[in-house]
Amino acid sequence: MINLSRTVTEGAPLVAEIERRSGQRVSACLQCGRCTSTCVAAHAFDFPPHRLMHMLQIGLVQEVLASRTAQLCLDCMTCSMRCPMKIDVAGVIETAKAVADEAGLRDTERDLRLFRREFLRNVRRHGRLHETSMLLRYNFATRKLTNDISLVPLILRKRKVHLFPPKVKNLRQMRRIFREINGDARPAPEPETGAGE
Amino acid sequence: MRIGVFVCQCGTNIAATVATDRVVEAARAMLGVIHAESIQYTCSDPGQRAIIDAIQQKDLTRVVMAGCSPRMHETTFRRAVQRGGMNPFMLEMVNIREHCSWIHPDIDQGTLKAIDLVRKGVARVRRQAPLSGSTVPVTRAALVIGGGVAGIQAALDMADAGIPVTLVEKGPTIGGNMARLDKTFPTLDCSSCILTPRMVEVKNHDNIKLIVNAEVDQVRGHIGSFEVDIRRKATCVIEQKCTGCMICQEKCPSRAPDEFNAGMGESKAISIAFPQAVPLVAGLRKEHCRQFVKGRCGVCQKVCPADAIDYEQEDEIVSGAFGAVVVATGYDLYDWTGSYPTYGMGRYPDVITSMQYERLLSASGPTGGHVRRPSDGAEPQQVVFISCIGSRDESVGRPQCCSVGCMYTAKQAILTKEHIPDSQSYIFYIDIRAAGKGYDEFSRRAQTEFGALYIRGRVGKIYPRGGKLIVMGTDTLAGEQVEIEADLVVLATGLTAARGAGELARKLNISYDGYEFFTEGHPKLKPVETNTGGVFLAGACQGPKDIPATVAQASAAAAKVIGLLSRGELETSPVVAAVDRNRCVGCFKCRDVCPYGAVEQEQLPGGRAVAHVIDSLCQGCGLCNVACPPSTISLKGYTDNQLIAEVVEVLR
Amino acid sequence: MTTYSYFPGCSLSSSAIEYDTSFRLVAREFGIGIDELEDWNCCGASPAPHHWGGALGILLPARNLHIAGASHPSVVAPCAGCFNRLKYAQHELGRNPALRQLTERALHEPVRYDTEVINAVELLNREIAPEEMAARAQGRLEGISLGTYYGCVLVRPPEVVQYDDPNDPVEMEPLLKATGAEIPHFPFKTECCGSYMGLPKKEIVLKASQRVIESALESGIDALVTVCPLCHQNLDLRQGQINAAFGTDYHLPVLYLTQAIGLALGHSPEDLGIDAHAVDAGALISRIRGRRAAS
Amino acid sequence: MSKENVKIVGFLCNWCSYAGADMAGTARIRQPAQLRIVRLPCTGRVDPLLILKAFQEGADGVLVSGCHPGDCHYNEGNYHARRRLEVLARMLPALGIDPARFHYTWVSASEGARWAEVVESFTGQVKQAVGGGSVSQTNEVDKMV
Ligand SMILES: Cc1cc2nc3c(=O)[nH]c(=O)nc-3n(C[C@H](O)[C@H](O)[C@H](O)COP(=O)(O)OP(=O)(O)OC[C@H]3O[C@@H](n4cnc5c(N)ncnc54)[C@H](O)[C@@H]3O)c2cc1C
Ligand SMILES: Cc1cc2nc3c(=O)[nH]c(=O)nc-3n(C[C@H](O)[C@H](O)[C@H](O)COP(=O)(O)OP(=O)(O)OC[C@H]3O[C@@H](n4cnc5c(N)ncnc54)[C@H](O)[C@@H]3O)c2cc1C
Ligand code: SF4
Ligand code: SF4
Ligand code: SF4
Ligand code: SF4
Ligand code: SF4
Ligand code: SF4
Ligand code: SF4
Ligand code: SF4
Repeated sequence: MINLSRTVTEGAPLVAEIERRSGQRVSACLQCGRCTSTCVAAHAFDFPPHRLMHMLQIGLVQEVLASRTAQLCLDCMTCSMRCPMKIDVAGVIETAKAVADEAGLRDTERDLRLFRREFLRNVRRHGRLHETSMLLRYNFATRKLTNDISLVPLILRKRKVHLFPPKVKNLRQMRRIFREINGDARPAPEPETGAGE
Repeated sequence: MRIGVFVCQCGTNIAATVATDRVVEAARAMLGVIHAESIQYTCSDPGQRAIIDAIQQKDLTRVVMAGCSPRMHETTFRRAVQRGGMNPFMLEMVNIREHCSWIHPDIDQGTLKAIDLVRKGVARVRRQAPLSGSTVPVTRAALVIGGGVAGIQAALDMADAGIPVTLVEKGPTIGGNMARLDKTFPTLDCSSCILTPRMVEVKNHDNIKLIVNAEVDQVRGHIGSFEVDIRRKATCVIEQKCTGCMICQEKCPSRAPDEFNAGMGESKAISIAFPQAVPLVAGLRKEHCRQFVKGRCGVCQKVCPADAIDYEQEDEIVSGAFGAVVVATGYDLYDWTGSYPTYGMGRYPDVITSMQYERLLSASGPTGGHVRRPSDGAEPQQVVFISCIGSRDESVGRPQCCSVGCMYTAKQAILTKEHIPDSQSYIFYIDIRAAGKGYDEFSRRAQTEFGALYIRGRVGKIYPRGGKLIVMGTDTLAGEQVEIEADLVVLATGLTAARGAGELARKLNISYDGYEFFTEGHPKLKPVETNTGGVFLAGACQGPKDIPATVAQASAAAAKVIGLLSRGELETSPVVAAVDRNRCVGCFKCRDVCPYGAVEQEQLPGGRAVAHVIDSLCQGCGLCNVACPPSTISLKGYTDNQLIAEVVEVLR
Repeated sequence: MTTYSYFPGCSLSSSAIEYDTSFRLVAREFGIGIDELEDWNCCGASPAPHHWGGALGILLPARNLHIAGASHPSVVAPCAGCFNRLKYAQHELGRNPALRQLTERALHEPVRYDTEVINAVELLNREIAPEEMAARAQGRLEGISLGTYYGCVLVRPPEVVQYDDPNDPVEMEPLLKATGAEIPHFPFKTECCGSYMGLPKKEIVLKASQRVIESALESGIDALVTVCPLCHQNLDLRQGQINAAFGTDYHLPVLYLTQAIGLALGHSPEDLGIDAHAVDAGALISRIRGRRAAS
Repeated sequence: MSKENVKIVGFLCNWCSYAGADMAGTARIRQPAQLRIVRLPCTGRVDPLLILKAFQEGADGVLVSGCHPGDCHYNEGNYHARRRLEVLARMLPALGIDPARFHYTWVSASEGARWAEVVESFTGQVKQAVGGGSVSQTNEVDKMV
């Protein structure tokens, strides 16, 4: 049983944070479920998008941050385009992702985490993505050596790879980009409303 | 000058954020104020009594009442001071509620502002002169615009009370949308069975003049005496001659869309909307007729036994004088095809609107009452209903509830089961809105007795697959995505104001909301009035509503008109412009700007021409006052002196 | 001749090399100047925006914008994903001074971010008049039904990319219609293909892409047309996986827009890299050739 | 820099904007408290001289609001107003009045929320304008009124 008087109060600050950063109001959601109806990934989620919205409404924000949904959402924005309340559902989920990241809450979907890690490592190392080496490293990391291996001969046969990874010349600048962001692992700077040009 | 100031507390509505005692204290120090007090509920009987007592005991000559908006209670207090023996216009209302206590939570700020506003009111009332209006005769005749069930009901009620009524209908027949319905919730009686007798009554009533195929062209005048030009559009059929035999329709070679059947099926270029139409007269649509498009045909003229066809017929203007107008223009269905790409935007023939489905259910419809889906004429087994299309949907800019969709969808699900016993209906809904008497019971019966499956969720997409329509939705209660292989999808399309409602509103000078539904005088207390005296509202033109509510409002509007026209004459507003003849230089700039033609030229005995205001025409806008170079024409109650005094006082 | 900066992105230099080939070929055919960006880097595509609160997803494309700022007034990014990321960076840099500062700390100079960013469809529509296309295509694609598949990132979010109708995009149609091809109504043209989940969460991609293909076939479509290498990968490269997972037997060719146009201009599938696709387009090609031979 | 205790006079037509302000009140939408509203039948009754008078008397800002074009209760009153106020707005700099201190707009009876936004933003604008030190030189105005 959920003790609502507790969850609502305790969840409020984080929900407010998610609302502020995403610019959306979760209370506007009328639970029509249209977001879920349009979502291509919902079958892989633990909570479909409309449930996630409701969980925020009742303060179950920790559960949202730790959810598979917050990790697997593709940010395809189909839901946002169709929401009858014009809520940017994808934006809410994106923000939840970011908040979860900062709180170090994002390791339940291990494969996804490894995929991201390998992808970004690859980009950091070369400045560009070298898909084959990334696939191999990813498979090694996930210990699923055969994952998509069937595609490799296909890719090779179709002359779609460079044997030597392409590289950016100004790699120092690339490193600085990663360092700037990693260095102070703080959240993305917020847009200062009104402070455009 | 003996001014009394009354500061209303409105319970805590004002007192919570305005220190009324401090306002009273400040008022006592204002010039001319000899009495000030604070009252808990001034509009209540004891509250009004207190004002009257003070007037009489202290011999007040002017009153300032600080409380709610004058738009709320100005009339109440004008009457009160009149009962106290004062001229009603020697009252000034100061708005310290809507414009102060309710919007400023800080009591100091609120109190300071309230004092400023009272000072402004006192200064203004000091410069106020007693005003009285003149009287104008009332034309004892009413105009009803729109011949749906609302217009029919209002026309009959007024005609029964002995008032001559003119009913103007845009289409070729009266009956409106109700004439299209099959059966009606919550009792399932047949729509035409209850409506057509009333339509015939209209036709036969001695006090009703019915003009179809007509619209209001121009409106002049004001409450008590409107002059209206009505344009009757040419239909190429002489109404008096046509017997309604329908031979022309049968023989006409030109096909045309069937508007009565909501675009399902076909009609002819010359046709009668449906067999029970009133009046039962054919009409020709030139845009579909060969005679007009290709320049030759003439079949109908040849076959008509009554010699009723006249291709040369022209639009005709019928003018009339009326004391009051009832607007009953109803609604059109929201056009979903422009805004729901995910539902195919009208590309899939088996995704239809609720009104089209009414026609499929109706025995007088294009399929003779057999439910057949449009694509292949097959009888559907799996029928999906989707609520709230073009309603409660900000993404298409329409947040409001259609207020009838839930109910008619329940009805249509019941009728589906009656028509096709082995069918299964699914209703995707967000909430079931069934608030009327017997309504919830009705929609429950759709579930318990007729097996309709209610699925709480909104559909994301509809697309064709192998002769079926795949409806992708969510069952939010199960928390799962769901999919239905449907044979027919019916969209509970919302209601929009009738096409052209905004234009009509501008002609009548009444207001309308962002969706072109007309605005009532007050949402609770003046539900059938408009802001323009003498113009009343009935039915769905004021906002989506069902038949019982429509009929109730129509009778209420009729009662208002009957009350108004029972008076021989009306008192006009005394807030009109007046000219100081001695100072008028005769430039007539005032006449140039007056929107109502209320300024005329007056020849003084010495031969000098000056301006003169016709009180009964002047509406009190004050345009002339600003236009006049020597400020000679002045709007009573809003004189330059008064306005300057207000400005000076609030800036002190 | 207008010249554009060209941002190929990682995909067009590896797995989608045939998009690059065909893009350059079409540009050459119509005299569109293409000037590859000097020392560009990965736009961060899918995972970066979802990392560290999204800042990396701005900084990576920001570097490319910055580089582009030094050359031509417009930069074209044929990959829908890259286009989206560049637009995003532009949008965010424009309204967020703090992000601008962060970027400048990494770049060591004031960032240039106002270069116009356009996608492949936009470029072609701008540079090729439908009449010219029709004249050159001589109806080669007549009788072929093409499914315009836009996916999500090309048109969403609308306030950022500001391109076409996000729910019912149509911009690919004029040129394709001018080739003689038919563009039937395709209900899944903006449904997501499953995006970058191919490796980490394959089931999402297979299901999503299966529905796209199914609906395309239902709509009588002979080949899908896309401008997104990721969509292409999911729909073409993984079509075999889809067939295995769902027991289907789909053989639906998926072409890059520039390949479809190349075919219409009479180029061989080999020149256009169509032979590099997983799904064999042989049948489609012979139909196109058959028509030519017959007439 | 901005000045806090400004004084603003609002001229509102009875039918649309005054009713809109009522609606904002009924909806309890909080608003800055510096505005004092003068009710008129129509913005067409707003004499530009009255506005100058307000500035001369020390108003920091003047706001005029009426029915949307086309919706005037008197059909065309707001068109007359628009013409006159346009001319006035263009004259203000010559009179030494920062045009930011004057604003005219349209708010309908149903736009309570919008009314509150108008008050909020105009109050801010006026605070900014008079806070910036450009306090009016009313001499020119004195000559006119
Ligand atoms: C699918 C559907 C099913 C429904 N089922 C039910 C039901 O079962 N029970 C129930 O209680 N309610 C039902 N309703 C609601 C019902 O239709 C309305 O309550 C009712 O028709 C409103 O009547 P009205 O006279 O106000 O408007 P209308 O019926 O729309 O009549 C308005 C008339 O005014 C005319 N007009 C419009 N503009 C002008 C103009 N400018 N000049 C002159 N004439 C003009 C129109 O031509 C029309 O004849 C249903 C509605 C829908 C959409
Ligand atoms: C908690 C609550 C909150 C509400 N809030 C709202 C709201 O915010 N907005 C809104 O629009 N509506 C609201 N309503 C509904 C609103 O109260 C009713 O619509 C309205 O009061 C109905 O008015 P009435 O005159 O029909 O009946 P009543 O107010 O019940 O008046 C009937 C009168 O008749 C008298 N009476 C009864 N029997 C006899 C008899 N035999 N002989 C003589 N006199 C008799 C009674 O004493 C009474 O004075 C609310 C209702 C409730 C219960
Ligand atoms: S579509 Fe919008 S309103 Fe509906 S459940 Fe999803 S977020 Fe809520
Ligand atoms: S953005 Fe995420 S939640 Fe929304 S439809 Fe796409 S995958 Fe589903
Ligand atoms: S007069 Fe107005 S303010 Fe006073 S009690 Fe009545 S409603 Fe409230
Ligand atoms: S116009 Fe003539 S033919 Fe047609 S219905 Fe009337 S009388 Fe009959
Ligand atoms: S003229 Fe001919 S086409 Fe026209 S309405 Fe008459 S019969 Fe029909
Ligand atoms: S009445 Fe029902 S169908 Fe219509 S908008 Fe309201 S909830 Fe939706
Ligand atoms: S504008 Fe003034 S001076 Fe001129 S005619 Fe009218 S009242 Fe007389
Ligand atoms: S107040 Fe208005 S209606 Fe009356 S005379 Fe002057 S301009 Fe005409």
